[in-house]
Amino acid sequence: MAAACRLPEGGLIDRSRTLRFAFDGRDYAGHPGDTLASALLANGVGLVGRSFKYHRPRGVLTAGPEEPNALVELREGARREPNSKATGVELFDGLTARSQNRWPSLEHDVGAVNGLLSPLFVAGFYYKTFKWPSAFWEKVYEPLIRRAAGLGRSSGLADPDSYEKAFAFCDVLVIGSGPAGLAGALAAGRAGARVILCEEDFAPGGRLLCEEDLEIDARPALDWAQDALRELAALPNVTVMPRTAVFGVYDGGTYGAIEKVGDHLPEPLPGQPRQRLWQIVAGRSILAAGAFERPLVFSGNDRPGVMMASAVRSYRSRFAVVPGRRAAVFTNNDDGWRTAFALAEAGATLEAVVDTRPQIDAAIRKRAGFLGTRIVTGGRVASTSGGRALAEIEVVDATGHVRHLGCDLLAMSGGFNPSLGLATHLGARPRWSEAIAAFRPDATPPGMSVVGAANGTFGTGAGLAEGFAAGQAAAAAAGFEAPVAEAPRARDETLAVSPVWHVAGKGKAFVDLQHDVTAKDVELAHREGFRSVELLKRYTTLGMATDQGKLSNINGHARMAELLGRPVEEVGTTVSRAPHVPVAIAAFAGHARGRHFKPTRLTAGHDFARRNGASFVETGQWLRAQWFARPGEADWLDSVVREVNAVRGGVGICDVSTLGKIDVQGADAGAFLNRVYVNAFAQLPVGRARYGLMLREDGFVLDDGTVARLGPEHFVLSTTTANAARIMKHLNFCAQVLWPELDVQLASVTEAWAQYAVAGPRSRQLLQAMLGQAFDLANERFPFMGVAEFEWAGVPVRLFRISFSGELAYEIAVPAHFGEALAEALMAAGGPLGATLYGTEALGVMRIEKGHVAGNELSGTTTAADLGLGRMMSTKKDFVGRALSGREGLVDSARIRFVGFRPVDPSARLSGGAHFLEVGAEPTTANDLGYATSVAFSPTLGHWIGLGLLRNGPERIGERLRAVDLLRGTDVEVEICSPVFVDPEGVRLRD
Amino acid sequence: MRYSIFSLAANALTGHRRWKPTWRDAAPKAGGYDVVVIGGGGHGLATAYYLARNHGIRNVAVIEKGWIGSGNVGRNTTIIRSNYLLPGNSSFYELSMKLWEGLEADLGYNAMVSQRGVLNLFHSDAQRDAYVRRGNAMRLEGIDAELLSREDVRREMPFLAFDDARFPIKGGLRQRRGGTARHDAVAWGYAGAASERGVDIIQNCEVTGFLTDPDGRVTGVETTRGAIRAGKTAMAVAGNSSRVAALAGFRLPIESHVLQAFVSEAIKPLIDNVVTFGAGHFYISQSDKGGLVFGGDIDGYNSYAQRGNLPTVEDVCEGGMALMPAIGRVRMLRSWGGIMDMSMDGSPIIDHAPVAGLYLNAGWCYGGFKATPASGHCFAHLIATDAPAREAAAYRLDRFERGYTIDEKGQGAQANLH
Amino acid sequence: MRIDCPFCGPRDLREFSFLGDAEAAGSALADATPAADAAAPDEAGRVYLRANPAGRHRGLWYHEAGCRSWLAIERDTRTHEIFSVELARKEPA
Amino acid sequence: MTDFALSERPAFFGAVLPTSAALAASERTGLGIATVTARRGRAGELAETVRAAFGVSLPSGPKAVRSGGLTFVGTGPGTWLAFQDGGGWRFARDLAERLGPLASVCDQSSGYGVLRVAGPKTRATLAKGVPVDLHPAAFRPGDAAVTLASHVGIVLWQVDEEPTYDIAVFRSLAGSFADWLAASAAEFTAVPGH
Ligand SMILES: Cc1cc2nc3c(=O)[nH]c(=O)nc-3n(C[C@H](O)[C@H](O)[C@H](O)COP(=O)(O)OP(=O)(O)OC[C@H]3O[C@@H](n4cnc5c(N)ncnc54)[C@H](O)[C@@H]3O)c2cc1C
Ligand SMILES: NC(=O)c1ccc[n+]([C@@H]2O[C@H](COP(=O)([O-])OP(=O)(O)OC[C@H]3O[C@@H](n4cnc5c(N)ncnc54)[C@H](O)[C@@H]3O)[C@@H](O)[C@H]2O)c1
Ligand SMILES: Cc1cc2nc3c(=O)[nH]c(=O)nc-3n(C[C@H](O)[C@H](O)[C@H](O)COP(=O)(O)O)c2cc1C
Ligand SMILES: [Zn+2]
Repeated sequence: MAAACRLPEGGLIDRSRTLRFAFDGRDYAGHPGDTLASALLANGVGLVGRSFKYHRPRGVLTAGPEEPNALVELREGARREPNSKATGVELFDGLTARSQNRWPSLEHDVGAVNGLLSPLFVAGFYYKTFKWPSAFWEKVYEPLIRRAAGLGRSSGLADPDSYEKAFAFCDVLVIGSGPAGLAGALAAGRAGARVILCEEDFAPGGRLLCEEDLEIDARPALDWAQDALRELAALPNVTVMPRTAVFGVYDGGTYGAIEKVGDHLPEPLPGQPRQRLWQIVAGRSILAAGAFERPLVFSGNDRPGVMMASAVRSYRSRFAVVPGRRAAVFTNNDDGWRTAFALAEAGATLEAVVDTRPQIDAAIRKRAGFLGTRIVTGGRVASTSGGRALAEIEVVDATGHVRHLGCDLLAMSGGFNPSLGLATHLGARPRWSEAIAAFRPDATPPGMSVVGAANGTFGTGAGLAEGFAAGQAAAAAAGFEAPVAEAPRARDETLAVSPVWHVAGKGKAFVDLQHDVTAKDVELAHREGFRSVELLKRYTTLGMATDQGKLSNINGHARMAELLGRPVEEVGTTVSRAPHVPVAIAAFAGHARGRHFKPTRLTAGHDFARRNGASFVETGQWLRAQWFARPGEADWLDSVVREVNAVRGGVGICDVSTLGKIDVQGADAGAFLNRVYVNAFAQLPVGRARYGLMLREDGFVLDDGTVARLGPEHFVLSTTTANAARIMKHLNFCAQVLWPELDVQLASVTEAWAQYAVAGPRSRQLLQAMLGQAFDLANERFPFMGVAEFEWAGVPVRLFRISFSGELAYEIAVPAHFGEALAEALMAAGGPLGATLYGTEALGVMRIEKGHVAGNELSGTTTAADLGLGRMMSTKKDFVGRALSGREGLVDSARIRFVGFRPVDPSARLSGGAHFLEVGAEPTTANDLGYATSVAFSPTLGHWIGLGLLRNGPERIGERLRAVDLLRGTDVEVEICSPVFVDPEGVRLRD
Repeated sequence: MRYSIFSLAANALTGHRRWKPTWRDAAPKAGGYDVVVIGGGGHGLATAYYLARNHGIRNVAVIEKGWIGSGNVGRNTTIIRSNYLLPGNSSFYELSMKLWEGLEADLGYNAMVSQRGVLNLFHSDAQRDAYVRRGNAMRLEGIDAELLSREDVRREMPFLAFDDARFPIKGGLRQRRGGTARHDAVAWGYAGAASERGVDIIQNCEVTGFLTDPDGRVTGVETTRGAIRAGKTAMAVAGNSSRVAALAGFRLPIESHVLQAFVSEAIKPLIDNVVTFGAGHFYISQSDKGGLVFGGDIDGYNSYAQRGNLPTVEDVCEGGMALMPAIGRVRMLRSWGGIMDMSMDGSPIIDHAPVAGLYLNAGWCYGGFKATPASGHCFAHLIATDAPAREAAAYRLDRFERGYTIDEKGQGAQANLH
Repeated sequence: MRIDCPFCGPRDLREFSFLGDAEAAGSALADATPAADAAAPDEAGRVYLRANPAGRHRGLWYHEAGCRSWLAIERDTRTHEIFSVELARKEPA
Repeated sequence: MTDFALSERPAFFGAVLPTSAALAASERTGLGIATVTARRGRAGELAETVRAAFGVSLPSGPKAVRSGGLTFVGTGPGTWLAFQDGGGWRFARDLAERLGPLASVCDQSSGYGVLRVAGPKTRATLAKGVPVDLHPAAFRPGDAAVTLASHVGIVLWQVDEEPTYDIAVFRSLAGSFADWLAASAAEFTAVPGH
């Protein structure tokens, strides 16, 4: 049935090229310029989908993004896109599509049995039943409901295409390129303003592409549109963006838009994203998004073959398709008649024009007289019949006389709803207009004007004038004086709509076609008290389908108003929300997915570590070397044990560059540090470092680190890796907001320095060998907590004698560009000493052996006293957090406090996150004494050790408790001990 | 109760013309009430229900400024769970879980409680330790918790990003009894059951002030529909807590923040549990209708507008694509926002207000939907007996001043970090 | 949202982070040696009881991905309209 | 004294940078970079001294001013990033000496990698992650911004009308920035005909 419904000529399609496509496994042909819907209709395919609940057969209803019925699974494999609107899919060669929500086939869908059960499946039926037996809900009923619902299938595979984001700025954003939008863009563009014109469709022009009877400035409207587009293209200050839908309005003149860059191609071109998410910042905007035609609610209004009247014109004029041979029109306004005339001109047999209005305009009547068709005024279409395709309509005239007319196309028009969703995204509510029987925008987002059909101005001439004026005003607001010029002229079509919210008749009259919400469901909701339109929506799902009620809402809301006996104005309409058109989730992510989800920070020695066999671990955004596996090592624990032993017995080297480093200078730098740390720094001698602890304002520990004094007015402090940005922010707050009177300057120098820990009894030997005469490391010259700056090997060096491992240790820093070379130099100097690289895992083991607190203990809920650091809190000065650290709850003796523990059976393994219980106590919350924060196998001691927070912890040292991990099923008897397992006197690090 | 498959079938035969309103739409009674509950959200309605059911207090009104369920109960991502860490929380949320488990039978209304399991993923060893600690705390409280390995997770959800991930999945903590419930139906079910027991549900009635006696004791409310006297007045207004408290002349340790949520177009079943990403702000489940319901972090600035901005939308979807690249071509259908009562320690308050005669239920952050039954239960207990329910005993207002904050996340006194 | 940073000019929301009410965020650090036990009585109130009005509100923001200035921004919490943006740093005379 | 010098490895070493006619990026190596922050109450004297010593007026806003091989970029109130061609790490030390008690100076010669980016598609590429209006009507040579590129913090300033931009990126993030830049430019560099 090739091109069954395609007219022999006309339309905005390129007949010189043929595009092949497949629907439900059958091959068809279409042309460039077609949508999937127009190509299907051209091929005489009327049945394209099944509805959500009753699985009713459905065809193409509209020609635009409001389509509720013709939803397909587009493409195959990982590129499958469920719920694609055939009316919005631009045809390409090789396109494949499949109908959805049916089984086993579109023609024979078992789910249609739901339609038979529909007396039970009314709105909200599931709330009233399926309660018994209770286990049945999850096991039986819910899975059934879920499978029956749901429309199309996602591929379940990772999306193979790429996506981008982009930012754009303009003086004037014009949304929509119909006559009103084009006029707005021309006026603003000619004045010199920076204009962006976004058009959702692949072809700009709006309704002008679809109406053959329009003239603008005394020319065919399409010619005018093409000239306008040419002029806009030539203006350097104007950007026309086709295939770009504005989907959201956000604060401060920010708009979201989605550009379909490669969707009209079988696959995006190399380097091209599939879609691009635009954030557009506009001084002003002009909403010229047109209007959506409203269905009439009558029995059988969902049957394939029933279409929106203006869509029938679109197919005819733009796509040269007349989707029926014997047609009828059902309308309550003048616009429906334009479809009648267009159908007649296209050669279709017009069986009847049924107008609900008793009276129609004389000019129309006169012109209709020439059609020679049946004209029924004050009448209605009471029902349709015909199974999977329209065959007959039942027409009732003003006298109640019933007639059955055979036809395969019924064009219906219930009036027009301005597409004003975007005007309400910031909370403005639309206002009901009796004149057009629809909501019009009232207040709008700051800077937005609404023009043309979107503003309820349905006449082309008036829309052009509105658009033009808005364009000039918007340009003027941006400081561009528009040249004096007249708006383009056109005549205004009439509408004269007389609303009908529900046409009496037997059988299902659909309000929301996709969700199968019927007029009866609205009545039921009313009866059961779901009377606010928002409750109506939630109870019946009216307007919650993929079209978001663009066609259905007003019909449902107005019907509710009728039932309530109140004006529509009072009853109102539901809130519309972004995205105005559905947007692929991947588009919002853009580049930031997979490996690129978050940036990766690499230290200067990253490649060096990799070359040396490092495995890496994520620490915030950093990658850190976790351990360095060597051939023959069975698992990571082998490597870590070797690394720890190497440090404790010789010397190890570890990249510690990721710790935050903040440079603090100024006459008041010392005073400043005194206020942000619990302990004192003002008197710290130059050339010395000190461990410091910061509290939050609420008295809990914020972070720890070392502070080194490099000069009288110069300190550098370190933060934990994870907290670096937070501490910088906190210190900036202190400096700028709390104490602006202090002379203190802060700079993050984390990135500037590569820093390596050199730890172990041979660390001094190694460094001395490497540094030679550049620096003397003798203990008395450079003692524990010493700090020095000097130059060596052509670079400045910062040397700190600090130790996390508890061994004699140093940290050496050079400008990061030299970091890799430093690592190599360290290894070279350390070679003869057996120097070993170690990673964060060994570092962690050694800090546990040494009882140093780290991230697991600095959990944001511990106080200095909890961690055994209470004595650091100075009583000689005030500091951030001091006041609230004294609250009852923070000094309560029942708090859990820092201890060490070890298994009584040395072969037993400990488990992080285990809780402490008394021996013999029931595992209950009441008996919970605390938990293990950090555990490790200690190569130094030859058994597992742990750190924990325990109620009355320090007082329990020597007691035996159990560390119970109910998740892993372990229960280990442990002895509570000091958290310092190795060298508690601290002899090693001072040697 | 009155709803069953039989009543449904019988009504089907008569064209569903005999159904009565699910709840009575009442007007304020001139004589006033024993208890006026401000806020027709889940918590307010549940409170009224349990006042009537558990304490025999039936002369109760619930006052709602819009339509019932128009607040957060009608806009949350429906997750219910009791996988809390701290003792003050876990007993309370577990009470809630138990009430959920019996809710349908209790109310005679199918709120579609679906215990499909909640899975929290972790991505580092430290996170695993933290989840093990939490799971053990749950088990000590008698709450179910399981530790899943990376391979366990892969077996169940092969479409998560296991390869080329920025933060590889290392495993997860699962609560099988957690899941979802049909949010709106929770409000309707409580409303219906409360109304049936005599509670007046008054919609389109906004509290604009408080009536007080000369001692300053609250004796009722001033509303857009006139003054309403009350023996006791209780507020359960979630995101509007600070505003209503201001009417009574006090401040709360609460900031209002907008949280956005998202739903995709309906698709056939893909995700059969609730999953949260441990290395980004993203959580997701699939509604019975087929929509992927997901969310992430709050926008981060205080707000009373029920909408947010693009950066957060992007952040959430980035999390989604990092975890679940299979949803890339599924389209976001709708986004919305709710105003949350973010407390300064992330935990709620159920206590006497600083003003006599007024009772306070607030500070639910983004986690109060799951609390609905227990919140109503415990708040009703407090109102009826003037003593805190055992499970909610930690939710005192003076804990901030006294230093007994219940800070699950360890973020301290900054509302938008909880 | 767009925030007109006094230093950087109008910038996107994504560059900023919010701290809280501007009045409440201060620090009552004692200049002299504090009595070790005396928690300032209103300190908990200052830290926890933040102004949270529906309407005009002055909040503290940080231009984190920009000039790193702390800003005091007056904004309507119902509409997100911004009335003023200034550096939070007050240079003492 | 040791007689060898450590070898230097710049931030973008090994990164794959776009080098097409549409957009080309290359690293400016060997720069001396320093943060300069005015001491409290000394901003005026600082500006005087800088003018006298280097012949430039310190910008008070987000601008880049240049004199010979030296560029000062305003990055915040009272704060600048200074760049000196070929200055290396010694630049900050010398600058600190010149400015004495008027400013706090920190060496950042290794803290950033600086790319020079130019070509007709530069603006279109940067727009894919930089939320600042770079249109010639809004951003001109000498204008600067501390901002983002996707999720990476950058300091960006326009060098000439071509347009050429210099972009400073924290060293550890150079690889991620290069990934983003390459991905964003791919449309212009990978598609034949562009
Ligand atoms: C997007 C989002 C996702 C969430 N996801 C989850 C989740 O997955 N799981 C979870 O457990 N929680 C979640 N939450 C939180 C949860 O929804 C809330 O904590 C909970 O619903 C709050 O209690 P409520 O139901 O009583 O509140 P609401 O429903 O907000 O009830 C308060 C009511 O008070 C009314 N009111 C306010 N002021 C007045 C006045 N002056 N006079 C009269 N009436 C007034 C309001 O109109 C409102 O109806 C989420 C919240 C949001 C916004
Ligand atoms: N006689 C009537 O009653 C009647 C009724 C309705 C419309 N019309 C006719 O329709 C025309 C209306 O002109 P108009 O310019 O107001 O509208 P239009 O329908 O001609 O153009 C609107 C354009 O906006 C685009 N658009 C919509 N939403 C968008 C979004 N979010 N992002 C990007 N693009 C978007 C559409 O794709 C369309 O091209 C007139 O010719 C008018 O006569 C007549
Ligand atoms: C769990 C859940 C599922 C939802 N599913 C849908 C849906 O399928 N379709 C829809 O249009 N909206 C859906 N919504 C969103 C509502 O339409 C609505 O946006 C939300 O309740 C907030 O109300 P508001 O947008 O009117 O302010 C859902 C909301 C929730 C909480
Ligand atoms: Zn700034």
